[in-house]
Amino acid sequence: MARRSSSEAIGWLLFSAGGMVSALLVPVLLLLFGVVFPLGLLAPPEHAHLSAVLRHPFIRIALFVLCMLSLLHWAHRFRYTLHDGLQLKQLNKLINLLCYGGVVAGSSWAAFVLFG
Amino acid sequence: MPDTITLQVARYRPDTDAAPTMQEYVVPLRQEWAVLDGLNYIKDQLDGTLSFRWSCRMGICGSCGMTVDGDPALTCGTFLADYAPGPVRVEPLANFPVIRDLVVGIDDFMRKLPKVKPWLVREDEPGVADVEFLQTPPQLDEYQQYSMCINCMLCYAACPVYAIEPDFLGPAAIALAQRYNLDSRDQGAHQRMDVLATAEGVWACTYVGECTSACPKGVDPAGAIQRYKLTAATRTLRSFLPRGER
Amino acid sequence: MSELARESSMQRPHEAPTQRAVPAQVRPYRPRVSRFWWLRRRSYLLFVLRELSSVFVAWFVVYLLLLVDAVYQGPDPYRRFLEWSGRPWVLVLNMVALAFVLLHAITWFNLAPKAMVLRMQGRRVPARLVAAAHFAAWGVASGVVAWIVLGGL
Amino acid sequence: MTSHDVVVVGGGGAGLRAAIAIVQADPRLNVAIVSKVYPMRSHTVSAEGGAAAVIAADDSLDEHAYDTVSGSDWLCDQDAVEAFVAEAPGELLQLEHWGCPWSRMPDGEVAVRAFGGMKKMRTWFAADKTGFHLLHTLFQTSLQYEQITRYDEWYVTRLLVDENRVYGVVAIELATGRIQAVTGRAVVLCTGGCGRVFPFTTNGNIKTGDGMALAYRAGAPLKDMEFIQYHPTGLPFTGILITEAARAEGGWLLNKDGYRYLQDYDLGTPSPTPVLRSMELGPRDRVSQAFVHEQEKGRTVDTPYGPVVYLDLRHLGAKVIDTKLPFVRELCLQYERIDPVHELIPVRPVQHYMMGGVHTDIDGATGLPGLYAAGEVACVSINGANRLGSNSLPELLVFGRRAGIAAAEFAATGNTDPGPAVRAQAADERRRLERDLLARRDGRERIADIRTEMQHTMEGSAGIYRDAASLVKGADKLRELRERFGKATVEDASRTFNTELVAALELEFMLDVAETMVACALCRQESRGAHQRTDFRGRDDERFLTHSLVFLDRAGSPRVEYLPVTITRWPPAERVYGR
Ligand SMILES: Cc1cc2nc3c(=O)[nH]c(=O)nc-3n(C[C@H](O)[C@H](O)[C@H](O)COP(=O)(O)OP(=O)(O)OC[C@H]3O[C@@H](n4cnc5c(N)ncnc54)[C@H](O)[C@@H]3O)c2cc1C
Ligand code: SF4
Ligand code: F3S
Ligand code: FES
Repeated sequence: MARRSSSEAIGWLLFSAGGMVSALLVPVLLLLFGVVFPLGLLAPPEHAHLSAVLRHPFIRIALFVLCMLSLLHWAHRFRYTLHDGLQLKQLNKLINLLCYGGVVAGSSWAAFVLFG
Repeated sequence: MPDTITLQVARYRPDTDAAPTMQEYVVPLRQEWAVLDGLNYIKDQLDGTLSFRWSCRMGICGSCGMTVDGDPALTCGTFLADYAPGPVRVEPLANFPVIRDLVVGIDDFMRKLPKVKPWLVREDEPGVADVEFLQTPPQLDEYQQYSMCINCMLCYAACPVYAIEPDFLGPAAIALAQRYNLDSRDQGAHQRMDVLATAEGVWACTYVGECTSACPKGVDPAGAIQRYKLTAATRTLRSFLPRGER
Repeated sequence: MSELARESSMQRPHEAPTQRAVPAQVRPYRPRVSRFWWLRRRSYLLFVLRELSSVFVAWFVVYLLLLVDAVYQGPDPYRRFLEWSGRPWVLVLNMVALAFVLLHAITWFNLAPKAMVLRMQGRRVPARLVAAAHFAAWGVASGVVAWIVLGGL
Repeated sequence: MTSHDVVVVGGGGAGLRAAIAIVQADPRLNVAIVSKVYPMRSHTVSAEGGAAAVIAADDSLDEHAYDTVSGSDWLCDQDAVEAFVAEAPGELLQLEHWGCPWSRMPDGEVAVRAFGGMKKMRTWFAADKTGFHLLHTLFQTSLQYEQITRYDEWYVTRLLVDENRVYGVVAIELATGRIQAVTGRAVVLCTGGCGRVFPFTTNGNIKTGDGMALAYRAGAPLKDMEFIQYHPTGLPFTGILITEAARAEGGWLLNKDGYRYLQDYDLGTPSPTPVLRSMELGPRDRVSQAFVHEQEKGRTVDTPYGPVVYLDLRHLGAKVIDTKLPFVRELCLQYERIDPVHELIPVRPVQHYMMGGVHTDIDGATGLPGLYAAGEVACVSINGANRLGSNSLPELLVFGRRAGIAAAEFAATGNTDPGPAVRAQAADERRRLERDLLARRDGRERIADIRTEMQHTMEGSAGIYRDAASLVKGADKLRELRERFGKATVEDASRTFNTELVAALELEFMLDVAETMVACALCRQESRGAHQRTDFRGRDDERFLTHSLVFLDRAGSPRVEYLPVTITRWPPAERVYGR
């Protein structure tokens, strides 16, 4: 039996935090920007308004956290899905690299977009 | 209701068979007959060579777990009439090696069980007992649900993670560890942590939740595991704090 | 006699005896797990779909960043983004994503009380109440976001 | 051959308690637990109601002793009863310290409930799954002792005896079919009861009297085998027990007219709330006998599975039922599809417990040096002619521990290890099993048919009421069945988990046990407790205030002798309930 694993614990905490914020915020954002506006059910917000909102430092930070945690949430679940669902145990290292590499890349991009 | 029903029973005789085969038997269909009664009818009247385990036939000894029409179930508490007109498939529990016919090997669980120290740990060995440790009904309530496990192994048969990751401690063993962790009389939670908070312990579980659906005794091992994840994670966080603030 | 003697070797304590010498006739059958085990039961399939919802969460992050980037770039890029988002394939993708994200949110809020055991005045708060509180929080958060986006701020 | 210091046969409550006692008494000893099922499958698991021990402030050891003695119709040994009541509270507290989830009072102290035949509330309970919790607590506690080696799913077929001393057992490892000796300097038999000798029983499939037959064949006598307990409230068809706690919490027994019929049988007068030692809280023998009289008067209800009366819990309400009797509700809903909160539960008497068993002294020692017994397999005796509900669980703890300690002492001082004669016996036994049973495919009789006939024979001749004619007929039939067993076939030739072979061996054991029951019942020409002879009504202390001891004689038939009952402080008197 392996020893106590603190990396698993941290991974799980971040996964949970990501699951929570994405569950709270993603549905409504996706509903609005992905479905309602494109379908023309409601008029999309004016550029000026949206731009003002997005330049608010608090919103920038919130969005960054949302992006990073959501990606961590994805990485954790996707890793297990590949591992258990497709039984790609042998590729464990590669899968981890792919998933958490994705998190780093995605978060950097988010930082670049939001603060760059 | 017809008066007979067909049971399709998995047979595996290691001396002659390379893999299990299915054999059909027709048994009487009666309102009060459990699947186990059908199997006993086969054993007593039709084919003495069929092997399966059972004892209490009241859902408490945990020995008669099998796969009935694809679902893990206690055969003494699963009724033929609910499957009429049949046929009913009866197979050994999934995820375990099949020793013979409907008998599976549960050595793996029996080896894992002592690892989680499922007994009351006291740092202050109280010697001879002359008064009880007090425990109020709400304190009893804290762990009672997890103490209801009859070790029937249905949850292991239902858990895909156990199928894929045989080192996984598994739902019942973790629920039993929680049973003691949450007992107000126990002082061994930190010892159990070394086994539970590992990649083969709670972290292996991806919350499929099927263990809880399969459990005939309402133990809710999925909940036990989930709860322990939070406990283990917060402990880990706290261990990063400087000493004294833990 | 000789066989008896052979068996009399000492054993290690505390180990199920069946692990010791196992005669040849025991050949347990070990079923293999199919790579497609998750198709075997509806509940397994639902589980895999739940896990796959995370892919759509990730897709949303990408979509969001494209949107934010467009807004920062100015009104024109923003307009182009809106046009692009109306393309059928993007729209369909987002609808599917929405379905998955809803699946994620609902399963998540139902599951949350499992890990959390809250107590109020010494009594355990019923799991259903904890779940209901989560759903309420979801409603409030969604309302606030919509309000901000739609011009409240 | 594997060897240990002490071999415990059976992983039920008694066996586990004994094993723990041995390693605690002497940590150097190495103990084997050989059990035909995984320990947590043992039938102790199904005990529901509770375990009696004096703890309440208004209670006393003397009262527990008196209830037990009068409940036994004065056939118990009073020195054993005194030791039993004195040690029972400590044992239940010990269980508490090992984690048993006893039900509690609001202040955190252990709660007690009323039980049949008891004058005070002294039955500890863990909801209505007491045996389950007790067994799992013991099993899980035993896991921490490295000195205990378990042989799970090993079926013991014979005791190894050399020069009148027991040296271990021969067993079949079910998973492999390997036949092997497990030797030790002492053996503790804890194989439980023998309810499967009867057709309608609360006992699980494993309760086939193996240990009684093993001891009997090895030369140790069995005691009081005519005393067989019927429990008044079993579910028809399955025989699933509805615990006496249902009546202790206030349940009523009603006949087909809705009348609380126990008032007609000198068990007191009805009152809305339960009164100790009265009406529904009378002892099991009397309550079961009352059913037979009701049946004769045509006041029971006929069902496809025999006549029934009703147990009425409706007035208790859902709350009491769900907190005190959740398992009763679960069992009724699942197996009878009725809800006791709103409906009457059909019940009938069902074979439940064996008062008799391997004759032992107060330390579990049998007449054979090196052989000990405890639990339902043994007869110490504290149960005499009728066991009181909730006395059995503490009995297996108290005497499991005592037997364990005695065996540990014997093993530590008993110098000799098994010699060549023992090895030869083991080889013999292996040959017998291989030749006689595994290779027997040409017979014409089915094991199951013989077993069914035996069960019905026993019900007909040695049920709640017996007489000389029915017993003689039963004895003849058993002889015939034994002959037919010689011609029975074992279709299954496999070595791997051959349950048909096990069934054959169990049947052979049960035939032995059945014969001793009938022989003892025939010899006892009186009515006492659970032994009711229609041709000898009334207790006869002059002739029969004695235990029956039954030996296997050279010709292979039972020979009955008598042994005086030990009386210390309670001279024989009338049993009075409800007055
Ligand atoms: C339904 C029910 C309810 C009851 N309720 C109560 C109650 O409320 N209160 C109370 O005090 N009593 C109650 N009793 C009685 C009590 O439960 C039993 O008398 C007691 O549990 C017997 O325990 P035991 O350890 O002697 O035997 P068991 O628990 O039956 O164990 C026997 C052990 O011996 C092993 N064994 C048997 N034969 C062999 C063999 N040939 N080879 C190897 N191993 C063998 C078995 O594997 C098993 O491990 C109840 C009984 C029943 C049936
Ligand atoms: S948790 Fe439930 S399903 Fe699993 S072994 Fe225990 S009782 Fe059986
Ligand atoms: S089914 Fe398995 S994955 Fe976890 S929640 Fe239950 S143990
Ligand atoms: S036979 Fe005991 S649980 Fe089914």
